[in-house]
Amino acid sequence: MHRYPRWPIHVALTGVSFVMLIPFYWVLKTSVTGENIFAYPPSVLPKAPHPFYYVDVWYYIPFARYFLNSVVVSALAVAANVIFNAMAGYALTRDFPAKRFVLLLFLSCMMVPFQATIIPAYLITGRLGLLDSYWGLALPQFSTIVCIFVFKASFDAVPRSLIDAARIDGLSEWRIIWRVMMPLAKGAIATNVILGFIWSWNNFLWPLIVTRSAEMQTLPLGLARFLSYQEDTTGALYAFCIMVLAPGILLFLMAQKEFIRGLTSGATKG
Amino acid sequence: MKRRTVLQAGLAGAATLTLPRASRAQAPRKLSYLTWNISDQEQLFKEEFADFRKANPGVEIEWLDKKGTELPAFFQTQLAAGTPPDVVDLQGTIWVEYAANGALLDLTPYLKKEPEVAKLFNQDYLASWQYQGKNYMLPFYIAKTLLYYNKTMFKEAGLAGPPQTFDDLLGYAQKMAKGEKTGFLTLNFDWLYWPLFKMNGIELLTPDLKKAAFNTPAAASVLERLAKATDGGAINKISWTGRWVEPNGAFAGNTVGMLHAHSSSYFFVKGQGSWINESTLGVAQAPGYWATPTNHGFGISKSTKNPDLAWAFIKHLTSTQWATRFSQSRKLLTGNIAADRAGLDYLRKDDALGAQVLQTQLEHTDRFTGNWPLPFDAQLKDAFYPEIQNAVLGRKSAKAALTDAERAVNRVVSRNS
Amino acid sequence: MSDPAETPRWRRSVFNRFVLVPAGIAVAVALWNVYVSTHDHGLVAGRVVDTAGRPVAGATVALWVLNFTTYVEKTRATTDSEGRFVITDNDSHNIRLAAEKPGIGRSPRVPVRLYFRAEDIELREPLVLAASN
Amino acid sequence: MATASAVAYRPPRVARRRTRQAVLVWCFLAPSLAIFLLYRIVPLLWNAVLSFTQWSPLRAMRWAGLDQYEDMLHDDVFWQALWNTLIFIASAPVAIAIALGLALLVSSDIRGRDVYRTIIFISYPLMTVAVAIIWRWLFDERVGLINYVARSLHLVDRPIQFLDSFVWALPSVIVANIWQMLGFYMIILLTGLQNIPPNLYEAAAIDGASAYRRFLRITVPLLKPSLFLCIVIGMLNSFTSFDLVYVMTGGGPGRATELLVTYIYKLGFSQTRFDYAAAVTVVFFLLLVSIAWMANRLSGGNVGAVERD
Repeated sequence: MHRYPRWPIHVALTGVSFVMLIPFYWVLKTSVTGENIFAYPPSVLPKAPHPFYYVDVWYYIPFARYFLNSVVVSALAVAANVIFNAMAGYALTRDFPAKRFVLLLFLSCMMVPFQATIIPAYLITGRLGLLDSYWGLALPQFSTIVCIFVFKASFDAVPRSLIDAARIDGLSEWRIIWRVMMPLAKGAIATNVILGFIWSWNNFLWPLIVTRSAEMQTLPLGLARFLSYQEDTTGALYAFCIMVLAPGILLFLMAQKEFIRGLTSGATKG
Repeated sequence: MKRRTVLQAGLAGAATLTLPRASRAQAPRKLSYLTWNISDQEQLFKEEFADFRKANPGVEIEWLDKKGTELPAFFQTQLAAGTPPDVVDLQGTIWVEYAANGALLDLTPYLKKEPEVAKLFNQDYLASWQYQGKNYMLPFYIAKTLLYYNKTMFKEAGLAGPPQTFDDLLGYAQKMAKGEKTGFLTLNFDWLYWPLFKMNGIELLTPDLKKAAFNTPAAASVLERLAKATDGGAINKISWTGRWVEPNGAFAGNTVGMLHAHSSSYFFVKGQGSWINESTLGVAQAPGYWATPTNHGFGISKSTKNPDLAWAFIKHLTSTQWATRFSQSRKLLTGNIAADRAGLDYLRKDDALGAQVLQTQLEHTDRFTGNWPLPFDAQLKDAFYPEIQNAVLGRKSAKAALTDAERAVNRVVSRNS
Repeated sequence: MSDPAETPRWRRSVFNRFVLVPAGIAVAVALWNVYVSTHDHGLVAGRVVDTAGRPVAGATVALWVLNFTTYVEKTRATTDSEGRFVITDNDSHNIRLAAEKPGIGRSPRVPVRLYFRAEDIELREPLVLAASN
Repeated sequence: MATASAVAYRPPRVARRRTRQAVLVWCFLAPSLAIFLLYRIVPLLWNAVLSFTQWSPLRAMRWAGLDQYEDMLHDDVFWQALWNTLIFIASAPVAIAIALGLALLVSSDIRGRDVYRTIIFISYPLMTVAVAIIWRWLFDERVGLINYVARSLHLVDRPIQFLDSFVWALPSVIVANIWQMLGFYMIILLTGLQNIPPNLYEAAAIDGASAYRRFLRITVPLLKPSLFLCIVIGMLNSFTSFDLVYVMTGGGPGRATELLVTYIYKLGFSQTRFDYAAAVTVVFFLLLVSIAWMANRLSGGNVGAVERD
């Protein structure tokens, strides 16, 4: 299909990219200048940029500590995600009684708004003795339905014949999974890593409820606290936004090839 | 099975059994202390804790601080789990609900036993924490609404001093409104706008607090005038839509004639408006001296294992010594008479205007309004304000809005009695 | 990335962006911390002069440090015969300095931003005492 | 493979294999099921039970029959929130349509399309709280970028109070939401597009079907699963957007941006009406399930990515 001119596409996409990126630029600019929070009209290019807002943020909350907490929690969540979702996804490629029921169960689980589950979730976590701990923070995120279906789809994409052949060879289920399935599910793994990370990293309400001690706070809580003090009155707030967003963006940029391939590897093969 | 027990635990709100960390928090000689978004005082708190431990050896203090908007969520979850903090700092009238439902300890016996404690505080403020004749809180820090006015704009409009009546207020606002400039702005969260109605003799509920009493021709005409003034730009729209930053920010922008807000607004506005000094910013009581308090107080959870220790702790926190330090470092009033005198003296040297602002907080404290001791205050607010908002922003006629508000309010009242 | 055929497995498992990027960041952080640990004695040095630019001896220099939203006075120092002063115990990253000498006048509060807490600095501009403010 | 061939000659026992299979399947499902049981199903049942009672962390539980649901009928705020939520959900198809257009563009083999893909997607990984802060400020009345642009282009003479106006607040929040979700939808649709065998197009092209017809006859039908997934995610957005609303408008002005989730949260934690909140939750849940069911029907009964057997 080479019959159409390219430049309109480029124009359109450049325009869209511009719209997508302008907020980033604006926040970045403000985070190094503090301009245009009260001054009008705003200057489009930063004047006299300086890093001091970042310094302020760094000392405003125990940033390193909160950062570490966020990293640990996200790491736990991601690891558990990949394993559990892969297992569940694999199971769902098999035919077994009550499969339909399980699928519908998963589907409807997606429809439960978290905000309404806070209290029971808290009590349960308490029962498990995990309050105010990394495990307690991460546990609700240990398995995510969307990712289960991503795995299922990419496993489905594996030709049956391959599996049957392996089975005829007498490979055990485990070997089939590790030797045959996993290598073919790289993309799904990348997808799961990224999504799992994003969802856990950005989680705000649950840490708020389940953490008690100051040492267990995560970055989003730091951001909320910061907001409650500084409101929009300082470039530091936007510096904070950048510092909070950077890790997610970095991870995405690093893994995006696998990620996009992951989704394109047939996340929605129907 | 598990599901069952968990459900029961949840519904009974008594899952204390296996909450290791939390239950440790309840162990003897340990106090957990929840504050409302004031982590900037960490330094001071640390000293206070240390000092308290000297007097009470072996006591461990767990300090929690949550942002205001999320504190209720945190506190209520803790209540549900049966592990509320022993000492909690509550703002506004939230405490009434907790008190009415038996979450807070009645401090009256202690105050009776140690009459000298009550004497430390401004009686009007202290009384604003009474529910059904019982006192549930000691003052942490106090504030009430007042009227800031932009002297420069007043001069331009040929106005001498602050308005003395509601008519003045609207008239002055009208005089100052032109183009970008607006005449009047009020904060509207909680009941901070209520003095506008009270100064017109409007009551929210009947004296027995059992029925709505505000659906009157008088109220309707007040609403209509407010709506008209808002539409004409005399009253800044942000009055009815903004939350905290927007109104204060707008006033700091030097284009608003009057700001009806409480004392803490001053420090926010001053931080933003370089124009602010004694010759440009005026400070006065609202017409009729009516004001809505918005205080922070210390309460004690009923479920605490060491009520006496907790009481000793809040006595310590509100003692003249520490209240003074707090008042000076945070530039506010604590309700502790001696401490506030010292704090004001200290502030006068550094920021006379600020001292002037705080001074207003101690005058006419017999004219509090918008602080009804109602266990369902939050529901009332949510039933009432949106309708008022509809009226003043001209989305409904005043009469219709009041009628709807009346219906909503009466439903709330009847649901809760 | 490079072709699996020619590069051995361990190589690929080490030299890929998922290892190198974090490693790079770690190194940068380490270096920065080394620098910080050698420059955080909390020394704030500077000069105080009068409007004519003559050094002022015996002027009091007050150090104000930021506490969340407000500045609080931390310590004071006095200038020597060359009008130099050294504050040795600054532990903040966002400070203001004001000099004063009865009879000569005051300087405005000069905001000073540091890259990290207790950074050692030498003020470029001297604090200027003026009778007016 | 040595071990494999060694055991290869053992005759497989069908029955034993089947039970082994079942055991395996359930073992594999167990962890995820456990998580969902603890953090989704139990809480849901908790809400279901609660919705027929009167309870708060402070008051002992009392049976209340259908009172809570009856309250809902008279609760204007509930209806407002429901309406807003439906609008919010209804905005998803718009976003999806845009995303589809973008997906078609970036799936054409042009130079630097991966860059475009990345740029368009990059807003999704952002923390919603931060996104809310950013957009709240872009929409700011006095110094917001959007008003600045609009004013310098003389589109408006007075700045618009986006987040403080009853007319603009909800659209503004929706715009922010679309901005964040666009990339995600696009990627999903992109995957769908790439799974369409190109030979279909070629065949159609040979039959002389216009690009437009090819799109209608081939692309859209084969995209249904992806579209369905997008719709589901769009629905879930109506509560993942809690942070967005919470930070940008807090549900105001009035109730202009009150969604069911924000309302549920407020009911519970600021009004201490967990019982009523539970009833609203149940209704909300049923609403979402029924919408999902309809979407599934529309996308041809097969829930695509979500179910395939």
